[in-house]
Amino acid sequence: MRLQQSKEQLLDAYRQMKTIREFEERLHREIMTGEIAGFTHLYSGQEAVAVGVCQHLDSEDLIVSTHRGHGHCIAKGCDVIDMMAEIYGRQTGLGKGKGGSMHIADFDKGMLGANGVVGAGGPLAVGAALSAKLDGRGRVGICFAGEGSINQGAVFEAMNMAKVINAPAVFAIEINGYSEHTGASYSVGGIDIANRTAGFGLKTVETDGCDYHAVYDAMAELLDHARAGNGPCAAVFRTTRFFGHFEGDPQKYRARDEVKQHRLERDCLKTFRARVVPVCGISETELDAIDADVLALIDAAVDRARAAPATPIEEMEADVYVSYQQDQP
Amino acid sequence: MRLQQSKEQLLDAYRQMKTIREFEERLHREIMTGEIAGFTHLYSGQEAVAVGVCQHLDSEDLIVSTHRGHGHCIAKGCDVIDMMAEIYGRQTGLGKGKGGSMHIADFDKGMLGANGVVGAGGPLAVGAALSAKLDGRGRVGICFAGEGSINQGAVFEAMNMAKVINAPAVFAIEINGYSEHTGASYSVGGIDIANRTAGFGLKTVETDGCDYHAVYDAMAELLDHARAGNGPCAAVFRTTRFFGHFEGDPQKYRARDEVKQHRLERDCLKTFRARVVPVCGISETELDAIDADVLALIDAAVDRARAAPATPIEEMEADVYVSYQQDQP
Amino acid sequence: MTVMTYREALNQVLHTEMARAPDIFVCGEDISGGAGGTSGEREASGGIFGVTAGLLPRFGADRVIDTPISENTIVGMAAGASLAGKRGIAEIMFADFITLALDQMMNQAAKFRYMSGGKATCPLVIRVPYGAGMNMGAQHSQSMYNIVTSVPGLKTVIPTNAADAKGLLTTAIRDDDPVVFFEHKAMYGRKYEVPDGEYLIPFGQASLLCEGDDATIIAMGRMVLFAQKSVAVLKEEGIDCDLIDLRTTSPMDEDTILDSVEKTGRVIVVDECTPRCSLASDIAGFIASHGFSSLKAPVGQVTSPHAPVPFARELERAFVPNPVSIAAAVRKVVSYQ
Amino acid sequence: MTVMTYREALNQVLHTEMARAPDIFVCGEDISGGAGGTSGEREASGGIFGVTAGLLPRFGADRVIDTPISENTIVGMAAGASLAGKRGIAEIMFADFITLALDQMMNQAAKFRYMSGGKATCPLVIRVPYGAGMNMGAQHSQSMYNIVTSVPGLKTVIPTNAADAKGLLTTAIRDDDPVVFFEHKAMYGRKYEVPDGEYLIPFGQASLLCEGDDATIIAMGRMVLFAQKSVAVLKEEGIDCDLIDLRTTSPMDEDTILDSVEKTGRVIVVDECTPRCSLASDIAGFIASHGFSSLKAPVGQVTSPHAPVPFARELERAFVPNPVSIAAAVRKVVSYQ
Ligand SMILES: Cc1ncc(C[n+]2csc(CCOP(=O)(O)OP(=O)(O)O)c2C)c(N)n1
Ligand SMILES: Cc1ncc(C[n+]2csc(CCOP(=O)(O)OP(=O)(O)O)c2C)c(N)n1
Ligand SMILES: [Mg+2]
Ligand SMILES: [Mg+2]
Repeated sequence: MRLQQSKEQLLDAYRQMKTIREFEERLHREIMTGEIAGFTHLYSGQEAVAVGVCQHLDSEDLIVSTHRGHGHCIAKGCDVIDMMAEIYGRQTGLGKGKGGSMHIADFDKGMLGANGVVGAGGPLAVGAALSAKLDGRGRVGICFAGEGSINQGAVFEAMNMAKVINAPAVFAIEINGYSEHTGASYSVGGIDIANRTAGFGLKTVETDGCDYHAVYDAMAELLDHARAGNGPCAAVFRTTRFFGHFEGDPQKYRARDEVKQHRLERDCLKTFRARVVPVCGISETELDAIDADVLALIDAAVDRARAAPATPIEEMEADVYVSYQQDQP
Repeated sequence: MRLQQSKEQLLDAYRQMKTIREFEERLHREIMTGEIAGFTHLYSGQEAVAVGVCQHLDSEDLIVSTHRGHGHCIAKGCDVIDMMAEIYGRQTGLGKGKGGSMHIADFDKGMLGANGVVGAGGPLAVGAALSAKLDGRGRVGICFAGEGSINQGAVFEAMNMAKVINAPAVFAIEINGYSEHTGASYSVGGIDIANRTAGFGLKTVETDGCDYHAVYDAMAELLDHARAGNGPCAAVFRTTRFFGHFEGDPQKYRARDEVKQHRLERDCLKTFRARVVPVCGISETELDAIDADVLALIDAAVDRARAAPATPIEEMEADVYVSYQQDQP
Repeated sequence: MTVMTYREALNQVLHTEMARAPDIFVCGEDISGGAGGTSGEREASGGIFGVTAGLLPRFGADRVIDTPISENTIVGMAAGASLAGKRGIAEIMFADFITLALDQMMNQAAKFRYMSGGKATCPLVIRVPYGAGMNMGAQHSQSMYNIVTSVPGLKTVIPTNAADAKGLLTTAIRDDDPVVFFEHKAMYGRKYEVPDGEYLIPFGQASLLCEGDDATIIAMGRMVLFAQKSVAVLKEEGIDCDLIDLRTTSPMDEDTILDSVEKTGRVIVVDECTPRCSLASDIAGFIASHGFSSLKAPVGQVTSPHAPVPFARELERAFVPNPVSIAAAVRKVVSYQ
Repeated sequence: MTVMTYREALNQVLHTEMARAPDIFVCGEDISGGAGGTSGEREASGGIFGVTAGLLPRFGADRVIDTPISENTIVGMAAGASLAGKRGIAEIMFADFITLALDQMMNQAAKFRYMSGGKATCPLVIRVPYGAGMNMGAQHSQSMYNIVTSVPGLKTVIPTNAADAKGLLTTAIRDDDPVVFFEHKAMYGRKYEVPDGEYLIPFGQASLLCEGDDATIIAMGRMVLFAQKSVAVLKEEGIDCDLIDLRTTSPMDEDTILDSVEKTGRVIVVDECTPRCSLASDIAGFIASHGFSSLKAPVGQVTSPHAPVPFARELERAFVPNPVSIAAAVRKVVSYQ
């Protein structure tokens, strides 16, 4: 079954995926200049997951992300300029440069945060789903999770908890083949992840995470289930990572041509183009125009980030608490 | 299939189960006198599990227990006199009274300890199994676990870890119907526990935990598998708890006659008697004689515990480290 | 004023606040009890210490959530919901088990606001019964508030009587930051006069329980009760003490401490934690750095020893600071020349 | 003597000790890397910081165990095996993640011996890369050793150069108690002279890195390197300092501290932790209680502020104590009248 989507929606999905791709490809180059500090984990290759999931959501729906969070942010509507500033550690960044790449959040957009602790998003997403449930307006909480995190106690507990309290939580699991330098087949004991999520009583589907339409359709089914109050679900997406685990990773664990081949055969942008042109009334030209827009946007984001001021040292100790002094209540 | 056991073995199994039963029934009465301090969780009703499992083990095999550990201790060969002294908090106790009921251990017997933290035994048991694996002598590590602990991240992680490292670990899960005041059906999201353990890739059997023979047979199969290096297993035992969660629990969550009925219909000692007399060449008289022995032993244990000295205050700070001063290496 | 137990005071606040604000929920193991049981009694325990009694029938299972045994997720779920517009009150059955939930407390809840440059709010309360004295052994008796106090982004509250329990829990629930609320297990049954009606105690305001010029005793939690006994004994000997009940250790009322030290010049800190990186050493260190010019004697630290909590009655009694050991420490400091 | 990096010194000890004692195993995430990868290269990383490089090909996958991402179970498994006759060396990739493993560290490994009345031994080492300075943000930069130091039953080791790394890690592995071994991430690449052959440094013995009569600086971990820089600057100003590198914070070398304080009367403690219940406050408190009679000035505490570690370069640099802030604190204490 392929769900019908409007031309506008398809163009929007393409724009999002392309934005993520160019954001990450540009970061990959910029990081080599040494201007960007810290640890950065790029999402290139996995765009169809973030976008296929988030196309179903509005800003009232809540997502919880991972250390590899840029794609989820963009797909959920975070401002690319503000994101880039955060990654550059500037005052204009989403977290005033206090968070950085691994901790980007935008509460107005229902993006509760990337997370440096693998698996920690599981319980948080159940909390988000609980909040949605208590409000009774059909909102959901989405937990993005890498397959490596499906070994972390917190994630198992979260799945169980979501089932026990019947929360509208959806675990969107991205199998990109690796957790850091270890292959997926090793770390989960050779066990099928969909089997496990089903073992926790979650309604589960598994599909190709490099295919936007497959992701979109799978999520449609699960979100219907969750929004209707029928309990938590899991979607297992097989995808691929075009860069190393973090920038600087020599990737010795990967076959020499793996990425090259995946870029050829499993590039979600190419697949998307091939599928929508021309059957959906979309032309290559229209998509090329989006590409140009996106490139200009990313250029602007980098320029703005570079030009933005650092957060003043005086603010280093601010923002720890809402209030901490004796004059509270 | 019913495995053949010698008369001696059956009599020994009966003695163990009876010892556990009388130990606990007596504690139940003694605790009301106020002489025993702290938190005590009794194992009455579950004897067939501890004994059916441990009949397959020798002191080289390792077990890790729970907060409800007396039965596991006795079945693994811990001295009843020393155990009672520990529960009374005396110097002659297995832990000099420093541990207490929830922390009894006897390393010479391969009993690595009861545990006050629900689920913490999971990782420890995998460690014990790893130690056995490294020695390569076919030993195993057993993790006793209540069904309530099968919600704890540590236990999920432990199952997965055991599978990944192919450790000879066996998870012996006792479904006694409750975790504290909450019924089993609620806390695991309505999901079958055997389904879950299988979802982690563990070879799993499920059987009646009130039937010594069923437990014994199930474990035989799993231990063959684990000892041969074929990886971790799980046994799921349906059993019952004759007392409250801890001593003092008013048990308002339980149907009025539940325990009474279980004592009538699901008493493993009665079932055992009915099965072995006279088909196994065992007479009621022989079993009665064991009963008398056991009662005398428990009397002695209580008398000795009462008479034993307290650990001197001067030793309060001893036993924290093997060595802590500057004069070490 | 109404006389009630520490437990009742806490329970009353939960009732009042949940009735007032529909965005509050509570969650924890057996906080109502009875789910899935065979008696059909859905509120079979009201929390193992009874603090959450009566909430389920009144507010329903959506807002009074019995959970599986999953400490990390209990806190994480409450934190996530609190980040998303609710106000979660999580119970961890024994303080010792925050070891299982520390990632969600320390790396998540405590840091959301900072990492988002001040945009997140996470109005979360984590209630934790703590402390020794009931022979529960090494894994059910620890104090743990030193660890929580050390964490920037968390607030740490330790009420020592039913009135403070009421005033501080109300403040904690209405506070917009994550608060960890320590309740000493041995205090639940103690009775006190409690102010009627709405009653809030600000954080960071110690209470000066009695005044004297000879020495300053600083304490928190159950240690305040023991210090009060020592103070009475010492008074008969002619030694008059300021007794400061910190009430919250983060924020900490530094002014009250320094004012008293300035007056007496002699200080004893009493803390149920084990000694290293304890509240006792924290406060002694604070005074060494900020009250040095007033000090006339070494700062006395009365803590538990550097050991796990022993099970046996005699040992546990000797383990925890007590009125006798506190009084002895005061005498020593007072007689220092 | 051979010149090598801090990382190489640690790696060498692991090789030497594993070759010596077949009961040793190591476990952790990606400690060899490459398992299940497509290149077939089974040792693809040798640990994210390279400390465990070369162990897998030499000692095999039974003893060099790449694990799933399960911190609590990594520590618990190592603890269980160590209780059962082995000697486990577990790696937690970042100190911040001991929050996930604290139950196994604090409630299990630390307490086995005591709870069994002295019968258990658990010769476990937990290696934890720690500290700020690499712009890794709030969840990958904490120091955490104050929490570990507070736990009775654990030992806490923080080497500050490659020679100490060698001597202390060897001692840690041969020690029969659970040891938590803190390695500052920013120090791995630094080179030092390292003694050849077997080399052990006893726990609880600080090293007095330089001597002076004007003030005592007490530091641990990377802060020692910064303090050394301050000392050089101060020397030119005519201020001579004792610099004490504690090396282990549990056990702690109290004698060396008190001897120095007796000599100088003026003390600064430098600690990368945030201030509350930190090592700085612990040591300041210790001196206030046990070295008071020697003290001529308030004890200076130089720590990170009470805030999470910020990401941005400028902010992080200002967050961590540095040679300038240390020197300023020393001057203040020295000029106190
Ligand atoms: C609790 C914790 N342990 C370890 C790490 C280090 N680490 C960061 S990402 C990662 C691998 C995660 O793999 P996966 O979940 O598959 O996500 P992916 O990186 O593939 O997106 C690890 C081990 C961490 N950040 N947090
Ligand atoms: C980590 C932790 N959380 C909570 C508790 C309190 N507690 C003690 S026993 C128990 C229930 C355990 O249930 P189950 O595993 O089924 O064992 P049973 O008591 O039935 O033998 C709970 C919640 C604990 N001891 N440890
Ligand atoms: Mg992955
Ligand atoms: Mg049970």
